[in-house]
Amino acid sequence: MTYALYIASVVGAAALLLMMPRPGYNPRFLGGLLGAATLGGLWLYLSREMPYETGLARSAMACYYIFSAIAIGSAVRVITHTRPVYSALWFVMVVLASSGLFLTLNAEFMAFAMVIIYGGAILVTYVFVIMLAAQAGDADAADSPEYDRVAREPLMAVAVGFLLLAALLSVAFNPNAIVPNPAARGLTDEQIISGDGAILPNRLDAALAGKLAGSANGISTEELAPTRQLHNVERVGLDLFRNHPLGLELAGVILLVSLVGAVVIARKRVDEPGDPPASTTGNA
Amino acid sequence: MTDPLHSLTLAHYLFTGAVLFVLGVIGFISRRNLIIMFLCTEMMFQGVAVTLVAFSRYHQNDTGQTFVIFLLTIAAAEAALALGLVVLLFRRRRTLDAQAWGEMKG
Amino acid sequence: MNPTTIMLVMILVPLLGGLGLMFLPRGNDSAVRPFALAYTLLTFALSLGLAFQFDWTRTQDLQFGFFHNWVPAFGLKFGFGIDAISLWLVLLTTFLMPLVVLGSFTAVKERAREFFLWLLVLEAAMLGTFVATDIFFFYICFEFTLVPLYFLIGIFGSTDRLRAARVFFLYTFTGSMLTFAGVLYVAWFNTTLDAATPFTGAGVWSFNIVTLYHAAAYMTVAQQSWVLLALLAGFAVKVPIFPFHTWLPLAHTEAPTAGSVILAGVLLKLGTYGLLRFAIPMTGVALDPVIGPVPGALVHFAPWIAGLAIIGILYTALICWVQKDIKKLIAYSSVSHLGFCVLGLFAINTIGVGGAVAYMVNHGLSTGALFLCVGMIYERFHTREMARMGGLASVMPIWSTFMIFFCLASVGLPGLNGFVGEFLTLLGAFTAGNVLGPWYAAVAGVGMIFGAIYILYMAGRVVWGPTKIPTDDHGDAHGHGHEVKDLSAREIGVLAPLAIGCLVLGLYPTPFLRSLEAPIERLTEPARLMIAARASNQARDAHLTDIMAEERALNEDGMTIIVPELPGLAAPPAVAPPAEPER
Amino acid sequence: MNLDLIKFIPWLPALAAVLCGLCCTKKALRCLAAPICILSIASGFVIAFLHRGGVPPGGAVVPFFEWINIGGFSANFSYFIDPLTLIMLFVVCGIGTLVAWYAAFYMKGDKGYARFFTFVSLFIFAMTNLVMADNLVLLYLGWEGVGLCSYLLIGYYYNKPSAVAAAKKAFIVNRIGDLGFALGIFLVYQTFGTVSLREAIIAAEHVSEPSTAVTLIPFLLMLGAFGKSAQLPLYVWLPDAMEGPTPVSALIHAATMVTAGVYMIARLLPIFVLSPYALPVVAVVGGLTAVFAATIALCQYDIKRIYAYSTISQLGYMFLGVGALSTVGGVFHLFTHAFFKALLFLTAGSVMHALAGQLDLRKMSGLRTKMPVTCWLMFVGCLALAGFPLTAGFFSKDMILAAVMEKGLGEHGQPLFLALGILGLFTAFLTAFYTFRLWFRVFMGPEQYEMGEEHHGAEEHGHDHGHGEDAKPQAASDIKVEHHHDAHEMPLLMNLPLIVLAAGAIAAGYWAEHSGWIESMVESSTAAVHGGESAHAAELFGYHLHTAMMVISSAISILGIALAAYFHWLNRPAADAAARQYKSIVTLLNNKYYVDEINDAAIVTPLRTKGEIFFAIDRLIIDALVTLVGLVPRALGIGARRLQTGALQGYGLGMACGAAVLLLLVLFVAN
Repeated sequence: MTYALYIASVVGAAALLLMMPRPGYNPRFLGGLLGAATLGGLWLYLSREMPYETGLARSAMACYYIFSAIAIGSAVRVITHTRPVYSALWFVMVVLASSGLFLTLNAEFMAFAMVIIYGGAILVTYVFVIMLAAQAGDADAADSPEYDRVAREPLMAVAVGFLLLAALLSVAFNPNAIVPNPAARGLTDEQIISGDGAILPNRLDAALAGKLAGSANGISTEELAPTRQLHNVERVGLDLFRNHPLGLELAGVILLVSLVGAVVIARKRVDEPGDPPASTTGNA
Repeated sequence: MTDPLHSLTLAHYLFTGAVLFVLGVIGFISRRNLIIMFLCTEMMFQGVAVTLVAFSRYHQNDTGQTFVIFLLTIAAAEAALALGLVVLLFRRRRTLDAQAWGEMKG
Repeated sequence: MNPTTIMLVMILVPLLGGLGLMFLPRGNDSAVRPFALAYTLLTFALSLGLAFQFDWTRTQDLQFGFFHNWVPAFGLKFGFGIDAISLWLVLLTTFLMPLVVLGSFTAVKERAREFFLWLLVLEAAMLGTFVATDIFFFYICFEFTLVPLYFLIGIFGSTDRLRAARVFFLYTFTGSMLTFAGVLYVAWFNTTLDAATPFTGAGVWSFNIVTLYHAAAYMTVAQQSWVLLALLAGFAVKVPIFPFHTWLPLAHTEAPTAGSVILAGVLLKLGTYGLLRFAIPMTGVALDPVIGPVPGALVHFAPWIAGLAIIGILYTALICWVQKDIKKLIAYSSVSHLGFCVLGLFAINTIGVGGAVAYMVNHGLSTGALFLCVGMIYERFHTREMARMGGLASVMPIWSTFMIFFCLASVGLPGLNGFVGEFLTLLGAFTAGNVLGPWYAAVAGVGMIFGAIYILYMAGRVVWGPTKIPTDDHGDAHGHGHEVKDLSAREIGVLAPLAIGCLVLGLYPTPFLRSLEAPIERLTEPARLMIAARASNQARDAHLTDIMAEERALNEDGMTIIVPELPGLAAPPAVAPPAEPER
Repeated sequence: MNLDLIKFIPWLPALAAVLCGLCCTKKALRCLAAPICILSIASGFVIAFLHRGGVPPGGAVVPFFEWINIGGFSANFSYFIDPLTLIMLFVVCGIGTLVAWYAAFYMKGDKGYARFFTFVSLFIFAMTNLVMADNLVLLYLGWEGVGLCSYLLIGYYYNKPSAVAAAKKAFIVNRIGDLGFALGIFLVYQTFGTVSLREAIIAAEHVSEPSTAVTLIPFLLMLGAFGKSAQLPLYVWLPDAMEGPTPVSALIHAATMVTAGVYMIARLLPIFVLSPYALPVVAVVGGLTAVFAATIALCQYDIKRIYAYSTISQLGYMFLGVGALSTVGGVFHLFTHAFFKALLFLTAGSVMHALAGQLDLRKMSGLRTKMPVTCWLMFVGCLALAGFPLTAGFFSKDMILAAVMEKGLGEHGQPLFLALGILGLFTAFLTAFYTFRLWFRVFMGPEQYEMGEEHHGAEEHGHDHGHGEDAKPQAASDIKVEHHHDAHEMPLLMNLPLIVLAAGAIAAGYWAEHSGWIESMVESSTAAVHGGESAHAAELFGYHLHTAMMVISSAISILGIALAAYFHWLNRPAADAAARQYKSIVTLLNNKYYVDEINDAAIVTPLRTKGEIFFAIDRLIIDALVTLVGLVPRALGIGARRLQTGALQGYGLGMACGAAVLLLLVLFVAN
């Protein structure tokens, strides 16, 4: 089976290589087709022996495949598009699709946080900067600049990237590799695949919660009263404040520092070649 | 049923995360626009975030999701600083080409 | 107060005090000085308290032990504890520091805040080195001493300071990286031992000194040789042993007075202390898979290292003689003097090692004082060239008295401290049968003569002779515009305690030496036992050779069989009376 | 008599040294230094004198406090008292008191007045430690301590380069000897397991078959003795040591310190006899030194140098005596020599004082009218030194020569000792000649003299500092000095110690020998010679050897004196003519056989060159090697910098590649 992964990696690499921006003829469409076929083929091959026992599981799987395909496809466009603005917009698609994936994992909070922070805040900043650069730069140029149109060493990049991918996938799909065997955790397969067809049950059942929380996280069983059904947001909040207060504080500090840093960088006047010398009297 | 490929398992999400990450890497290496390069790092973050959430689900705790929050923090901080720097660099050379900056050459 | 607490506070006072200096109101650097002095004095008081609480009846034990887990997975601990050797070196450090601070009051005019900060941090690191009972912690402190001194030399030194600081740092650091490798190797070797090996900590990660002493005894001689070489790589550079000494004159010449004093007074002793604390007990005895315990690498290497030490003694003493820079002369003399110390250490007997420890303390006092004296001259004349000054006895009689006094202490005049160490190291080497021997002492003893030559040469140039006041670069005589001032009360206050220390340790060192006996005997015990065993083996072998020679002579003698007169044949023994069953 | 008082003998001068040192700091206190010093030394003498009869046979140990104790090695400040120690204490403290008394006047007005007495007190401290030491290490302390004081006092006029050089030379040459001494101590400790004098001596007396190590001990110790007592080849420092103030020359470089070697050999005689060759070597060296130094003394012009060479020569006698197993003779000569040589130096000091530092024999003559007391005091000293019959020197020298001759002519007559005896007689002749050459030159003949160029001692420092003369121009004050200081007799108080010494120089010998005091003292100490005198006393020319030797040496000394009188008093042109005739010999002797020059060329310069070479090696080879090692990382870095393209993506590529490879490694290698 790992051979399938390797073959898919190689073919996918070829597909991506075709799609990379380069001067002259661009077989982008061909590459896209090949890539989609590879992805589809791989999934088909992988799911060929998959048991579909419940409809719910099937729908969840469908969601996974759809969001995953969107995410991967958009990601490819992000790195192959010659216009930065479009790249940024495709990246929004990636964020949205991965939020969908989060939903299938019952991580609602993460999903929304992702959309709001990434899609809403960060990406807008990117677009601003892209606009700023495009405006300040050669706004009159008809086409995007050369450095956007020509990739740098695409072959090498793709080769290394897919080598890494092959390695990562070998790890991910190798039960003996780094990922611990679920059985080793004392969980039965029934517990692993249960409920609504995702990898784990929707709500923590009280016994399991008590067991896991008491052993791993230090949350006492009493606090997770069996009658109290915790929502994802609550659980993340609890985890964040109970187990990672220092990390939280540090994150705050980092944000503060970056805020200050951004301010400092922004008010820094830079020697520009064309500027009159008088303007360089700032603290450049 | 020890082979994780036989069901919708962790491995599926790891696959997606790995692909996103690797595409980010490829983009970072091969694109020459500084902004796109940073975008690609954000994409790597996306891959990592997917992986983390999947592990969080798999391990039955919320630490993975909590880490995604930290990851978001880093991403935000990075975006703020990196984009500021990019603007600064752009002002200097009037180009976003990463190859225009080679002062660290040994 | 609990002595362990005293010990910890003693280390923390200079560290936190130094950092606290940064919070004093800016712009008024002179306020920093009394604070720095107060911290060092407090540290000295604490160390005295420690000495007071120390149990002098069991000086060999690492007393006031304190352990705090640091990285339990690798057995890393903050381990503290002192025996008499550590205690004396701690006292030396804390005694020197206030004097150094006091001596630097006027020498450092700019960035005084940083200067005293680094001095205090350096003191904390040195104290940490001496009290550490965990090799890892020792190593961290050992290396950390480089950082403050790097800045002291690099910022406050003279003209070529940056190069000196760089060379000093890189040279000593490179050496000690190898030492670190050796330490790690021993610790790793310990983990490979069977857990049933009869000593605490066998088979797991531990950096406890005593555990590793035991562990190293299970190595073969070849393994131990590598360990010893690795340890030597760091410590020999630090001491420094010839030919690893070239960084020292450079660092000394460029360092500010305070840096030189500490470098000569304490930091060099880290090397000899390391040799004594690690190399000697660890590599004294090795395990041969067939024979069992055999003499360790130390016993095999000792003559060679002692040989290097002797070369260093004579070679650098002759170099001293041709120096033009007074500070460089004293720097080279340090190399020569430390040669005696190493010679004593590798004599591996109580007298020699005791002499070496005495030498460490005594050299710290007398050479430190000499550097202070030179610093006072430099402060006045801004030159250290001997050719440009002379006959200072007429214009600075008090200074000259001190200078001559410390020169004599350094030369090893009996009655002053230098003699005790020099005499005992030489005596130790002389009587160290099977390791060193009379020839080592005889050749090293020539260093005594050379020592007198170069020190008196210096004294003759600078203190005696026709009076000559150096002129500065603009040709103005320093003595013309303003009178050359003899020592101020503050400067006398710096030198007088050192002089008293020299005199006391010279006339009544017995308590000091007696307290060293037990720890030294403990540290050298494996090596001494093995040397004694080797001696008896050699005697046995010699005896066997004699017997063989006799037998050969007998065989060549024509096979005449001499029938011995057996007493039993002549008179049969009386029949023993039958045992009577007594009931 | 309570022996506890004994331990204060060294420590009172030590206290005095501290007090005098404090006196240095205040000008007003300076005058106190001399009384303190004299008092401390005199009280030492009194204590020693009180114990003259109270010393138990075999000596007694007076412990004071611990010094160096570690690992079975023990050397303490404890004192060993036996008759030999007492003799030495009488000499040291007695002569010390007299010289300090003299110096109190001689040094008056000197800027370093208090400093001088500090050093003198310190010297007495060290010297008494030396003679009272219970163990070899304490003896070594005294040994080096007197060397130090000698260094400090020779370099007393520290602005004079020659004084500084002489001081340095003295210390270093002594150190060479001291190394041998130290090694000897080590060997004693190794063989006998103790450094205690008494235990080592007892152990040595019980050695039946001396091993090589044991027979080596005396030779090592001997080196120390040769250095300290200025014997061949380590004598070179003593003539130069005359740069110090004259009282110092009298006390340290004539009467006490330089005799330490003789004392040491006498004290350790049982160890020295362990080797059959040790004492003969001592005797040979002593005999050769005696004649060697005497020849040099013949052609010197500097009064103090003549006395210095004569001291070396007389020390040679003492070694000859000790070497011939006549410790009585050696110590006896030590005892009498202390009187007359101190006297000679001090009278020379008076002459020098009177003539403003003039020391050149050629520039003074006929001073007897100007300084009658000094003249006749020196005459007494010269008689004793020349061995004129019935003076102190006559008896002691005679005892030595008789002992040597007895070994040469006695039952198992050794030709070596016969030769040495003849050498000794020849030296006696030379001694008489050069001694009276000096005296006749200085005090007899027409009265004419030149005042000294450099103003030694009081004068020089007097107008350099203090006394309100600072402001006056140099030339004016020189004129004033010339005017004031015509040759003159010394005040009575200053001459008082000289008179005492003169009395000793005449009477001490006769008294000590004929009362049997010296013999009984030495024979009841560790220096006693066991094995008994030979039954048949040797004979010479049909007379009892002793009687014969007395006659011969009397004749020789009178001959020497007469010859000197002829050449240097009655017919000086004849002397000049003789000198011209044997010009090469005179030049050779005047230049002291060029020994200093040879030493410089053979030892000092090569060593210094070696130092230069080593320094060059240090910088150019060893340091360069280190730098070279430092260049290796740099070279590697130059190679590795090509990898640093400066392109961000290149690094990204490398990182991704590295991550992939690592993962694959984990995957395939770890599994």
